Amino acid sequence: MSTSDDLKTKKDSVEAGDGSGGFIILFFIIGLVASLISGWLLFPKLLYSEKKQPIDFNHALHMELVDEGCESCHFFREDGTYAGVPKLAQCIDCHEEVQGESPDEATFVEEYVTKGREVPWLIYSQQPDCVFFSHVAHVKGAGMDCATCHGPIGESTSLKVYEENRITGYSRDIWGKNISGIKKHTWDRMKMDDCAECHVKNGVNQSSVQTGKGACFVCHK
Amino acid sequence: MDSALIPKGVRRCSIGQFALFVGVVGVVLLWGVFAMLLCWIKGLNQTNMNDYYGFALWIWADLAVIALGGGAFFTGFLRYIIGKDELKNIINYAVLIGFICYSSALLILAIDIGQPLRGWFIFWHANVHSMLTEVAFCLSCYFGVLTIEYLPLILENRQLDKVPFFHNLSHNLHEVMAVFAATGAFLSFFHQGSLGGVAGVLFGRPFAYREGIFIWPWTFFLFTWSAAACGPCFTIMITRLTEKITRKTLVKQNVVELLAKISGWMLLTYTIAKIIDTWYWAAVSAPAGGFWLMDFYSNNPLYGPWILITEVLICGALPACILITKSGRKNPFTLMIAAVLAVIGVSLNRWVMVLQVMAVPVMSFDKWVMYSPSWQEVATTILPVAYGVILIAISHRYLPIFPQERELNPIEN
Amino acid sequence: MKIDRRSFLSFVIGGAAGTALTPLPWKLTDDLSIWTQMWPWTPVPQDGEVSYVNSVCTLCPAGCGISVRKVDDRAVKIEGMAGYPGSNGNACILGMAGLQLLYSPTRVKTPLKRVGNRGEGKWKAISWDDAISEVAGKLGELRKDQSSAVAGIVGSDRGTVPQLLKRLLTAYGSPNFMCSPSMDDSYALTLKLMHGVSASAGFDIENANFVLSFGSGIIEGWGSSVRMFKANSALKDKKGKMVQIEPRLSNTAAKADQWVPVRPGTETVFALGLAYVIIQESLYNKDFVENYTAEFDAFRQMLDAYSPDKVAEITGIDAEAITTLAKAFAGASNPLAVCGRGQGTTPGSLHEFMAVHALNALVGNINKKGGVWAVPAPDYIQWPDPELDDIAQKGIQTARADGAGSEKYPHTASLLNRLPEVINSAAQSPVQALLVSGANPLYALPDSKAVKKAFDKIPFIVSFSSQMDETAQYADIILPNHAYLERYQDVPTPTGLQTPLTGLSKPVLDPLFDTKHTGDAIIMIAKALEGNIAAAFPWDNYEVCLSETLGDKWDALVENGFVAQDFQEPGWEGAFTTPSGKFEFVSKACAAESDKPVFSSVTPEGDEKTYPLILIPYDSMRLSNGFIGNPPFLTKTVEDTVLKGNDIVVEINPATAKDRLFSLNDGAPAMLSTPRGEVRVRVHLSDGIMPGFMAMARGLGHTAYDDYLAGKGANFNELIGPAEDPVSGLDSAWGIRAKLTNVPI
Amino acid sequence: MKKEHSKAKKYGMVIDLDKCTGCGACMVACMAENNVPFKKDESNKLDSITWLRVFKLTNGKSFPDADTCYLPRPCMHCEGEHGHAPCVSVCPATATDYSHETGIVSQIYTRCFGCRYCMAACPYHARYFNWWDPVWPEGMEKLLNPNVSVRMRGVVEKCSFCFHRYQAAKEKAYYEGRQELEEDEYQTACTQACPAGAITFGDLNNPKHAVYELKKDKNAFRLLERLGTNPKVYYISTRKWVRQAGDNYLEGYETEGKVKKHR
Repeated sequence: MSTSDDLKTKKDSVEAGDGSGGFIILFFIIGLVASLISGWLLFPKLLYSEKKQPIDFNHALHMELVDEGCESCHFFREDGTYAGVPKLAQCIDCHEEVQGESPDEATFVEEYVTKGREVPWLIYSQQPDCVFFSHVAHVKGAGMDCATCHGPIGESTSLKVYEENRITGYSRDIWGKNISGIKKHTWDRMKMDDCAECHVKNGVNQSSVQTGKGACFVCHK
Repeated sequence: MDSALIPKGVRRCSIGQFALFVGVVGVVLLWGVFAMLLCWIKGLNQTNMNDYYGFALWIWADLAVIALGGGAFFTGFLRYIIGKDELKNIINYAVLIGFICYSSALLILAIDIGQPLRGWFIFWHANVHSMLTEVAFCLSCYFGVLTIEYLPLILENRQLDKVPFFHNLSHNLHEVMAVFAATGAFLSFFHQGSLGGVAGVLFGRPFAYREGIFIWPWTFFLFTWSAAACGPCFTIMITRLTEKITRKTLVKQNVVELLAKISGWMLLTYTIAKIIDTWYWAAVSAPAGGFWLMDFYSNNPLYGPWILITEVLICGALPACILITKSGRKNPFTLMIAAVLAVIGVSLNRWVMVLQVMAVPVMSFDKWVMYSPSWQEVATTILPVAYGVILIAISHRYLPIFPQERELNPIEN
Repeated sequence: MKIDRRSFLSFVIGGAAGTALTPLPWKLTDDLSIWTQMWPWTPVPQDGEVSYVNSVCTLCPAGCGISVRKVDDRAVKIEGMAGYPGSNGNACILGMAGLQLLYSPTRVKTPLKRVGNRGEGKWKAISWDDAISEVAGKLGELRKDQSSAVAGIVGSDRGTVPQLLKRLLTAYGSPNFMCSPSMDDSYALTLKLMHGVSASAGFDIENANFVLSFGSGIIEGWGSSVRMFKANSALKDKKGKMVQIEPRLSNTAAKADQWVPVRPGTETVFALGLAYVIIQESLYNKDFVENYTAEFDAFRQMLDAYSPDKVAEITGIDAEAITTLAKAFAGASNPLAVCGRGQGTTPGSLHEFMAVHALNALVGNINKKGGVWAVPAPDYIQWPDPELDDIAQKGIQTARADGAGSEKYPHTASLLNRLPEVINSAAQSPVQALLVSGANPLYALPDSKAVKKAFDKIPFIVSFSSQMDETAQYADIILPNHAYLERYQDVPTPTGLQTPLTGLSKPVLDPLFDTKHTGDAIIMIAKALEGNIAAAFPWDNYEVCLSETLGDKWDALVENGFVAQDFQEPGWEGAFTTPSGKFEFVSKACAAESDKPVFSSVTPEGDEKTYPLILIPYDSMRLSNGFIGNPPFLTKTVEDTVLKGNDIVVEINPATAKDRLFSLNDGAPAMLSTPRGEVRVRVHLSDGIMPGFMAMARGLGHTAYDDYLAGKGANFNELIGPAEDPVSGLDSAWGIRAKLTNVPI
Repeated sequence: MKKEHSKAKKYGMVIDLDKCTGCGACMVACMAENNVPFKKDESNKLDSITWLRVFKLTNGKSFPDADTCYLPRPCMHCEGEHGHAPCVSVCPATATDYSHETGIVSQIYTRCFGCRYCMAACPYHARYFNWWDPVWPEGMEKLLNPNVSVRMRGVVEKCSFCFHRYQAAKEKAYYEGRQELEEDEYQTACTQACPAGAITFGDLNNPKHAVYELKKDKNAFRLLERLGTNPKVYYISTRKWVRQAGDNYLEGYETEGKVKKHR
């Protein structure tokens, strides 16, 4: 490194600095604001594409008609696995014929029931392939309720727009609606940290040698 | 044409000559970039690595380049912390070389990993037990330090220096440089060591495994030591090479000699330590794992005892002896020989600690496996060399890298 | 200017600072890494309901019970079905890889008609109706001149589908129903000649405690591999003995308690040598020999030529060792001698079979616990004989094209191995139309070059293959069968099982493509041929045919997958229906050619000078060497000492390698030539092969299928030719002379 | 406090080399179960993903005295010291981990960024790198098992002791309100597949499991024990030379023949 040292220029520069400080700060602020706007407002818009469900569905309505709450349609199979989104076969019992007035119902019967095609539902809470999630361990094993992770879906009267991350292809519900990843409810986010947090709290298999937290295979396959 | 950018009072070759030189090297660089893109887009099947050679040329290059880049930290350490003031005349170049080495290492690492887009996991999901984590953190930090150390140099370009902001920035940076040098030296001690730890902790690989203290195997210390010893040799070697190419003396002999002397002693002590380490390993550690020393050096087409001898004696003891004798240092030829040998020695050591580790069979029914790099590997490994040459060329042309240049090469006009 | 530059810098810094304060860089970084975790080009299996469907594997004659795991309607894994006789809970490596056949891209997805030259691979997809009428048309045409010029080739003649084809040929008027040969044929002949019964051989290996194997790959896939593995483990558990007689350290030899590397081809002699000692030392089972056997004295006399010393000279095994072994064998409480080389895919020398079987007879281990049993075939196929029209009446009288049942080979039902030569040596091929089902003769018959030549001379070839295999590639019309997991199929007793069993292979999923069950295709052809032929097929479709045929077994089969007959140890009383009514040590039938010794050995083809070495094949569990092309998983497990890149690797003893004119390192390439062909190989130096010999794996060298198999290694059948057994006419070649030369540069 | 019966499990294997026939069924079962990809050419074994690799050992003697033995090598799920398996402690991104609950060394493919340090660390070569993008012949991706995630290019993978089967068994148990698994409820694919019954799998800590006794067999050994990897796969062989091939011995006291190193 050099050792030259010119005090005069330094002096000058200090003065020069005083002269144009305003501009500099102005431009700094312009840059700052512009980037803040694009980062906070534009970026989330661009990041997700919106998709509509093939047909709408009214959870609240069905909740009234069934006896066993969510498990009436989203049930466990004999082997303990979770059936997830119902297959056509489950709907057909009631929906052999068009039921109400709703156009979605009509579409459903025409397009799917009569044609025997499964409805290509978009699954909000679809986790990536690397995730192993045992519903039964949580529902039967730990006695949790559905809302803890899925929120009050049972009270919804229609399906919200499905937002897909253009880069990862995930449903937005995994990262959570809030772009900065802040969550208010337990169900606002479904990332690994959320699982881990609850596991740590409840001391679920905190047996990892490396992290002292949960073993990886508890949630990964 | 670009004379306005060239420092005052020094002579440079014509812009045409310069462009030609940079252009030629640039082609090599582009070849490397092409290979790099291949690796990134198609994946590591472009290499000759395989499941037995998970680490290969690149990791060697990383280790070697960091060891050689050790000149920066050790020279800095000597100048700022020990207070060897003369070294200010070579420190700039040492920093530049260090900067090149470290940026190269980072680049190569980014090519070497299977999932470059996940590279940041090493920081975000860091496993503190892993030597590689230690390496990544210290390496990045020290690279930051080197950047900060290199920055004032850039700002001293004649034109840039005219901008008051840059001038002041440069001045202020100069003032705190000692702090950074100290930080850098500290970090370097660590990551040089961690790189040694990388192999030393492999307790499944008796060839690599070493005992140690606390969490650090002996290789941790040996690596730091050898980097401190051979890094300056590399600096000397490159300086001399630059002098050859520019046909000027750029650094005074006494400066080089001082560095050489320190290097020599470091190398000597290192060699002794290395011999002790080797002896202990051959006599105690390896047999504990079921291996005689010669099991590691026979039954294969390449790795024979010659490699040990070359590394420790020919490229360790010999250059050390040259460098610690006054006459050896004074004679430019022997000095150069010694520097080159030391550089070879440390590179060979890194090769052994990476490639031979992979080659030695551990299970009794396993076999020696040999490896030669694919052209893509070679090209990407040469890429940083080319980039380094260009950066040096440009830096030398436009920045006052060598404080003594003006004095040593007065322009007769 | 000054302000500008600095302001811009300021703007950039502000922007950078601002950006850093937004989620943008961080979320992007995260999302990019997540993108790498879910690359669109990396498949994600759909999850769904898991179910298990039981069925029976029909990929080899062992017919193991399998349980196929399905996720919704995808089959994802094949596992063994618990409780299935013999295979109980396991399947072999091939069986487990079966889904790769089901989902293979080389499946024939629709009926095809050849449009290019034969083997060129140019096809036109046609409808089933067109395809059937095309075939029926061709056959109808041909019937007019020469109904016997139609031949049918099947993999095995057991079960309803082969029998339907046979019925078609019969009704059509052709005797030329042919079947892929295997050791089962030799064993059947042996029983016919020595016991006088029509039965297959069953081995009560679970109860044996001294297994003397004449080259049988007990753990290479001989018989029902799964059952043999279990038996082998059980033998280990109960500290029984296994002795392997074989020139190469096969897996079986390595697992055996004793490996006796006899010179190949001298196994018969070795067996007789053992018999000599047993009789000499009077260790044989007096009860059985005296009361239930005939021709013992003739046998004993004949054995005089086989004293240990002589045998030692011929076989290369120490006389002492022979005596010890014979005593150990005869001394065991449940000794069992078996033969049929490797996986038993070649029939082998009948004399060898008889000599080995004689050993069992000497120790009285026939139809007894731990011994060899004569097992009757399940006889559920009880169709009324077809009404033959005149053409058929006539055609059916014609002599068979392959010479089976002729004067020369009166006991043999089918001699497919002879067909190529017959065709090639005739001016016009005696076969004008060929129907191939469940077999891949173009790959699996020895001397493939000759086979191909013969096929070239057959104007019309129909393949029923579900895969585009070598034979299908050479056909004119392909009427693709369902894949094996898509169809019903009755499965006869697993080979080597000592009790009769009927299994039912059930469809695991709906057919993926526009294919038809071969049974249905045959019925459709018959119906299209009208008249008596159509009348011979009263069933609406194959499923009706099958369920009616199986009658009251059907429900049980659908339910459990198999019906086992209650079958006890047959014993000796009334078990022999030879002319003498007893077990015959020496069969009259063998004395046909008086110029040959009663027990003969087979020498390999080729000239010792030109071909100083002898090449023998070996079988491996990891290579399917029948009509099934190796699925990728299997190929993947093949060691690099068997296949390296596209080169097949031959085993050769280091000593032999050193003897060569040019020295060979491990892995070095070379050219291997035999009288029948030449191929590029690499050598593997192995101490487990007899000096002077080379061993090559069977099952590679396919030219059909896709890149996962085609072009890998060499087909052993290209290098060897058939050798007719003097008695049975079946192929008895066990090797061929060969040489190694430098690879031309 | 820890419940007595939720004692940490230590799943492990005992492989009877006398029974193993080298048939490879375990390898295929493993590949099928675990969606292991396959390339067109898999004959380069240095680049062929086989979570379970069956090695062929030879005794190094010549012709009539030669002997061979097959040795299936899954991941050893080394415990090292307190779970510090060689590979686990080196992974910079915590992509591989050791669970004290089960003794399983896990590998998370989506966490791994492919530095391959673990491969360098594993003396058993139990770890494989995805040098290539996995590709299934068209239509064949249908046979993928949804219980195991498919790996992408650039990451390391290895035998998981079929942990997804443990998970599935646990799900069933939860459904039935049980806590503990029976021995037969959780078995690896290879164990289940082996027709020779050479592989036994279970909780080495559980006296009720077969492995508990088997691992103490007088002919039992583990590979490279002296390195301190503390593997959880045991082998049994009545042949001394095979047992000796399990580790590197310096004294020349073998009687049955010296282990020959492949060249």
